[in-house]
Amino acid sequence: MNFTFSEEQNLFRDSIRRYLEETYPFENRAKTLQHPNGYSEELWQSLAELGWLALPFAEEYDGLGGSAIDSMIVMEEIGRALLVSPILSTVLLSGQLIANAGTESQKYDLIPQIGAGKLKLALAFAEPDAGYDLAQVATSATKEGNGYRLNGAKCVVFNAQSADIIIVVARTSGHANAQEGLSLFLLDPTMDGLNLKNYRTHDGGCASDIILDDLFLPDKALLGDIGMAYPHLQRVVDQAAVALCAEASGAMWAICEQSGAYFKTREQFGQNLGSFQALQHRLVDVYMKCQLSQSLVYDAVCALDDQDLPKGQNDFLKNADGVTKTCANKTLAQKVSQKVSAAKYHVGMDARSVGQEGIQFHGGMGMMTELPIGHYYKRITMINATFGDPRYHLKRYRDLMYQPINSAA
Amino acid sequence: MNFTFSEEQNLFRDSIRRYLEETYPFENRAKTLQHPNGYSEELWQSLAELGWLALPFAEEYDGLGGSAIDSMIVMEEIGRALLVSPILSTVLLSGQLIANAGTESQKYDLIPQIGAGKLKLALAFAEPDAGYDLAQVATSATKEGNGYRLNGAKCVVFNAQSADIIIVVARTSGHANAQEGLSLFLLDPTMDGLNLKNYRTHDGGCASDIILDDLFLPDKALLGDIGMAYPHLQRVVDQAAVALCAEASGAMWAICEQSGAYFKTREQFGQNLGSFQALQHRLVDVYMKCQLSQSLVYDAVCALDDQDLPKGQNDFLKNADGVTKTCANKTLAQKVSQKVSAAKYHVGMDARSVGQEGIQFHGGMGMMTELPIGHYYKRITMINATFGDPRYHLKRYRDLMYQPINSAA
Amino acid sequence: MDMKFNAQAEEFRAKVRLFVQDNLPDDIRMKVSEEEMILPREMMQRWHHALYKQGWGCPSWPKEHGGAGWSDEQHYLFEREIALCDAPRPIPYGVVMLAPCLIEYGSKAQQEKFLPGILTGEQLWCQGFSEPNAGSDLASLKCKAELATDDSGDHYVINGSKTWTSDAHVADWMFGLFRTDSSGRKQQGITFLMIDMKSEGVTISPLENYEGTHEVNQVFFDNVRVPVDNRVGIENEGWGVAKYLLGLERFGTAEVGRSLASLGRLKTLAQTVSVGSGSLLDDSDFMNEVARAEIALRALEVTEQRFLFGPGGSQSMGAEASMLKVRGTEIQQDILELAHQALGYHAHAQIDVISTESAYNPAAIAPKAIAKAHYNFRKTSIYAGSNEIQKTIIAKAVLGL
Amino acid sequence: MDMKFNAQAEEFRAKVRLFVQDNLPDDIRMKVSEEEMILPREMMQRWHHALYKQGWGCPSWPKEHGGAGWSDEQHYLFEREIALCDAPRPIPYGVVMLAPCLIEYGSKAQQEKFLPGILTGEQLWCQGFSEPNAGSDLASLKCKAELATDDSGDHYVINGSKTWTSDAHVADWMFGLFRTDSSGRKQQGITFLMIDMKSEGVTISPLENYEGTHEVNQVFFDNVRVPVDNRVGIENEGWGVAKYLLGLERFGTAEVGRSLASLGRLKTLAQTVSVGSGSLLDDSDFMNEVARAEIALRALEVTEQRFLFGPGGSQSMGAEASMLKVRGTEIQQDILELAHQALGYHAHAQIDVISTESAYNPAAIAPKAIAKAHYNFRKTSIYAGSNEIQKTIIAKAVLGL
Repeated sequence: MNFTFSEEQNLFRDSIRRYLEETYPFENRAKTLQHPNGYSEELWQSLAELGWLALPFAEEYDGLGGSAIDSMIVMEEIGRALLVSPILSTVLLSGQLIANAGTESQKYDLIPQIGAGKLKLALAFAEPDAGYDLAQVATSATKEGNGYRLNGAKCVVFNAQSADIIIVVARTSGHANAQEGLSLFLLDPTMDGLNLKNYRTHDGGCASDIILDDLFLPDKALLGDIGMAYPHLQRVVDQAAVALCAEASGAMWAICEQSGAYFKTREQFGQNLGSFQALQHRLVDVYMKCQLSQSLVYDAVCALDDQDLPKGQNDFLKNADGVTKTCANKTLAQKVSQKVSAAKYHVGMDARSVGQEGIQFHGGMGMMTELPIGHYYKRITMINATFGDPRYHLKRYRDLMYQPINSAA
Repeated sequence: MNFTFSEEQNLFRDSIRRYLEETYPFENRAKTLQHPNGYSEELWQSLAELGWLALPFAEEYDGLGGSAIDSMIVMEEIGRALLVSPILSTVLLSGQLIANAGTESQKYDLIPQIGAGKLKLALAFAEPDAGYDLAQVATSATKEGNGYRLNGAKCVVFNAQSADIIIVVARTSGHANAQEGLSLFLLDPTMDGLNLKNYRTHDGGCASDIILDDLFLPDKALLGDIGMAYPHLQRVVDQAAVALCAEASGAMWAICEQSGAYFKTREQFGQNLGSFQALQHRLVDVYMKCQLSQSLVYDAVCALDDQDLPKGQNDFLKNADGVTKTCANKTLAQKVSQKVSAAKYHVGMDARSVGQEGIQFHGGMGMMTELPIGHYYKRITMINATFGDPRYHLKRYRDLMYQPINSAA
Repeated sequence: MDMKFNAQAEEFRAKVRLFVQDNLPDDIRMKVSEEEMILPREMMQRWHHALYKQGWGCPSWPKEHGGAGWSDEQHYLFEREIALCDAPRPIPYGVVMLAPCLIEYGSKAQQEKFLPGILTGEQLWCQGFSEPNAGSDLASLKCKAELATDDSGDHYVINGSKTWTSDAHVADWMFGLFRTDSSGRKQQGITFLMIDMKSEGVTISPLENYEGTHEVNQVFFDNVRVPVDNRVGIENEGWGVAKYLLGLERFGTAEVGRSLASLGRLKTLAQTVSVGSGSLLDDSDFMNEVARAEIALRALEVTEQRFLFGPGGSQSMGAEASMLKVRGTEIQQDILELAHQALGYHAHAQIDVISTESAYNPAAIAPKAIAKAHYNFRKTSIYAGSNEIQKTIIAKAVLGL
Repeated sequence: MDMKFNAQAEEFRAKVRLFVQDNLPDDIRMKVSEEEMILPREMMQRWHHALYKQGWGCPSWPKEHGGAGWSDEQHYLFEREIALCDAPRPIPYGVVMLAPCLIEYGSKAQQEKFLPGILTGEQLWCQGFSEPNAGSDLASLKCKAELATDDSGDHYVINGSKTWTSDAHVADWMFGLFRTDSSGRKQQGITFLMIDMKSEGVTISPLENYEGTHEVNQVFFDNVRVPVDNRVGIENEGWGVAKYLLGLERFGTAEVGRSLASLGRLKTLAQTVSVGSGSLLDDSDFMNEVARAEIALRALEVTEQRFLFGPGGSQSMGAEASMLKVRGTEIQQDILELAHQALGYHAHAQIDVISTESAYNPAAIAPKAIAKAHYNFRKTSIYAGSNEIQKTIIAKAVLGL
């Protein structure tokens, strides 16, 4: 057991932090957000050059073969710097979905372009009346000649307006919330009949609501196998949820540090704020939440990396009692989902509370737009409203819970 | 609107407090608890002489016609004094159940004796596998000739071992958790075939588990009407639950006061504990919880008193919108139940937290049996485990919640 | 003990309700139902004028100054009904804060000059208390007023700045505390002055909240002249006036009426948000939170009633009132946060209407407003004496620590 | 970064598990599974002897004194498996606290005299730190030791008392802090002494917890003679020894292993408690609480692992360790409270078995034990440096406030 980062990882983190401090200081952020998409094309190209966009993909698709830990490092620093970019939609959602569900030719075709910063994608999975349930898909894709006809509505499609391709989750069979029968389609956003309602989000990003009104797509628009999308989607969303936890964790530490610095300089009643015991103990609570949430991010990240090991090398379940080989994969997936939900719940609750304390600690200044504090809180709130809020994930964890215990490391 | 107690009520409270301070000081309590029933017969007779046992009953049954407010005053002082007695089982549960469900002759026969301290009763309603649901009754009473045959098990019957009569809730018809088909039977604890397992409870009281093994009771053992017990039972238990909330509230204020006094005298690091800001703010939280819980006790008590007004005089619903006269009674009962659950939930949560803080505030001394602090916490814990814990009552409130709002006073 | 209002009180309540229903313009009602705390000047004045015509513009004032001469119950029911019907709260700075100070400490001339404009709503005020380095520690304020005399008479010359000044950008006048002497204890040497916001040397610099609204300002004073006639009370003894005023400010800070209205909207929202084939009502975990908030609010409501209608009445309420501010703001924040959570993915959008047909229909309140209110109301535990300050007040004044 | 143990470590873990399964007597296992923290002397010694025979009696000691020479991972896995298998934790006072102090500060003669008895478990120790007026503020202790000389040589004469002394009634020896000089700062003038509990003038007065158990004592000293040879370190410099010792005490205070075992029992209990036709597993509100506790415990577990196996290893752990104590005790208390709540009406009974056939069958743990544990474990946030003290340590040492 070892919680020390490799030297490469430490250098990687330093380089990310330095890059963001230099090119994305908070003082300039408000101006950057005025770009129609919330980010500049130059920034995106720089991220490509730095290798962030190719990071998680396999080397055969020109990727860097980075681990979940590597992605975590990037996301923690993004959280700290409050970076707004389409990394989530392009790399972590769409790119990973292609890598998981796509055919070999689709992977060879698309992933290298993503890594090179030449292709931006968006994933249309959420629906207006679906809550956070990924299987609740009313959008239909009906077979018709040499293609499919799509009808339905998607909401909050992050970065759809700047995407070159939108991946749409649609139902090719099964009832409204069945896991079976979901398929993925690649959509050209400029095609006729597509109706995008674009808007800005509270954390400075962009999203769109999309109406699919009798849209015809040729067979080749299908990504991967028909009706088999759910397990891929769930897995990719679980990975992306952990990435958002890492981003939240980066924001939490920043709030903790900035509050501590404020406590040491701000005077009231002739004393530093930090000398008031009630505030001391509350900052200690914040600090403990940062530590505890960080731990569950690591726990989920390592579970994802273990799951990614080639078949046969996976010894994650070594100590689990009474699990037969045949159901090992399913049990493993369930264990990973449980760790993801544990992190998303715990980090969500703690980040919310840390964000609120951060504002309170700063008093009137905490409400001001020229300090990062409030912007961290907005981002944390939006992270909680993505892929399931803490309540949703506590329920998911609870439903997965009744396993034999004492078997985990 | 008026929250001032009448002069009689203030005198009544003073006399109760003085009596308990003189005859039931905490220093002697451990010795009193050594009585086999946890209280002395002399104490019980004194309570009768003071009128506490006749307090809630109508004057035609030699009662004092006291209101729910009067009962609340008694219970708050009992909570403060940590008095162990069978008032709950004899007066608030059994006596009130007779007053609500009994025939006139049963009332004339039994209630005056209760008020005079000549008759003690216990109510066997809880069952081992029933949780807190009053309708979950597996104990059966089957009609047989000129009587009933009872089979089943009852648990945690408070003060059964010192009772002259045990009232048993049994099912004469309906399925296992139906509200319909519950009946009440008066049982002589000395009768053959009755199996009592007596034990002490954590708060110094007594209770019994009872096996009813083919027990035959004559028709006259029936209390009130056959199959109609549930609404009476629910109402009486709601009243008793509010009385326990008042008792908990009395305990909470005592903890708050004793903690404040300790803070002012106990020195650490050359200062009174009370000068540490973190502790100050936590005692303020305790104080606020005492106030807020007190308010919900009042709210429930006043609702009970309003419900008790003779028909026609009840103007409680005056301002409710769209409630027709016919469903007014049912709506009223539901409104009362909601206020009871609000109190039992809120007081339960706050009393638990106040009890835990009280121990923590006292440090090592808080763990010692010679201080009242820990005993308050035990009593609070047992109150929470009676008639439904906070979780149960939040659920009950939630299920009753979807009413039009803005209509309450 | 009796938790009901009598028939006369109920009649009064009905009258207020009817009045608001008939007289509150829809555009103003909409703003309030969207949890906007600070309305445009025109709206404030339009609503105040409607109340004024009814004789309810400044009901809490003594009758001789234009007050309504109501009982505690009537005041309570008026404020409650106003809030439940989504009408704006009284304009705070002039009506609720300055006027009682002028009546208590002001000269007859000051009362005659300033009260009528407040009563009719023609003149709006703002409050100049906080400074960049005097927040919770109000008495450490530094903005300087120096007495000077010239041809036009005695006047103070003000230099420095005030910050987090709500409404400074819509106000005609500011009342505030200024440093006239630095030699003694910090509470000494403070003077209470009234300043015409159109005076030369006054600059208003808007401050933007992190959620994007403009409610507060920094106000800079560069040799601003204030006639001595605009001083309330005695020079260097403004702290006493301020303490009197801050005592007034504590009333109503529980904001139970507003929270009841917000909770009603939350409950409607839960019915409206569809999840699969049902609605949020089917989500028992979410409904637990709603139930919890409703119970907490009821506990606060009764507590406020106990303080107002207990032995001694509202006059006897002391530092206990601080707990109404603490819990009131916590519950407000809780309700608005739950509303934002109820939106699910729709919580992201910074637009007013979701575009799709089948999309969630927010009945009375738009997602954008919910999110904005959630973020904006974080200020309530900070302003008007932070909740930490309130707890310290309770610890000292109530618990004797 | 790698959160798995390697093959050798897993082998070791299996070996420990097997050893405990084969060697832990059922009566001791039962006591521990009933959450008893302080076992009868005989049980402590019986279990320690089994470990001692295996060479695991005092594994953390240096090898030359009888330690096991394990790696950090082995220590961690050993303590964890011990706890998961419901075996008692190491006897704390002699093995974990005094011995390292003797090895660091003691003379060769002291090491030779005292370590063997601790190693074999023949001699049990207790700790004399707290006094009636020196709890959290340990350094303000007053129990006096005066140097004297007579025919039998130099010795200290002790007068005063120690309180909340765990195990004093079963211990052979006490180590503790005594006041030898009152002239300087309170941390000065403290001397670390070892006292034979059978000395004349030692009186042990049992203290009863509110839940009825006897774990701690007040110990009175009436002219008790202690040879100077029993002093550890230099006179008046005992505070340094104590600080060293208190640093040791922080390790393992997270008690993750014990809490995992308690949580396992809670989860079994939820399956066992029947409610109507189902069980507590059907109560989603209750199961939310269990899930919440399990997640919180996992977060603590990984945090402890990070501190132990992060850069620098366990040696680099500083005041961060205080948070393990705070969260560890909070989670313990939470789990035991939930178990008590799970019992419903059966929470009342002070007996071990409910009498009826159909009544709830508590599988491994009796209602009485659950209630007692719930009450008893309130002490954990008070003892060994209250959680308030721990937070102040973090505020100063980690956050620099």
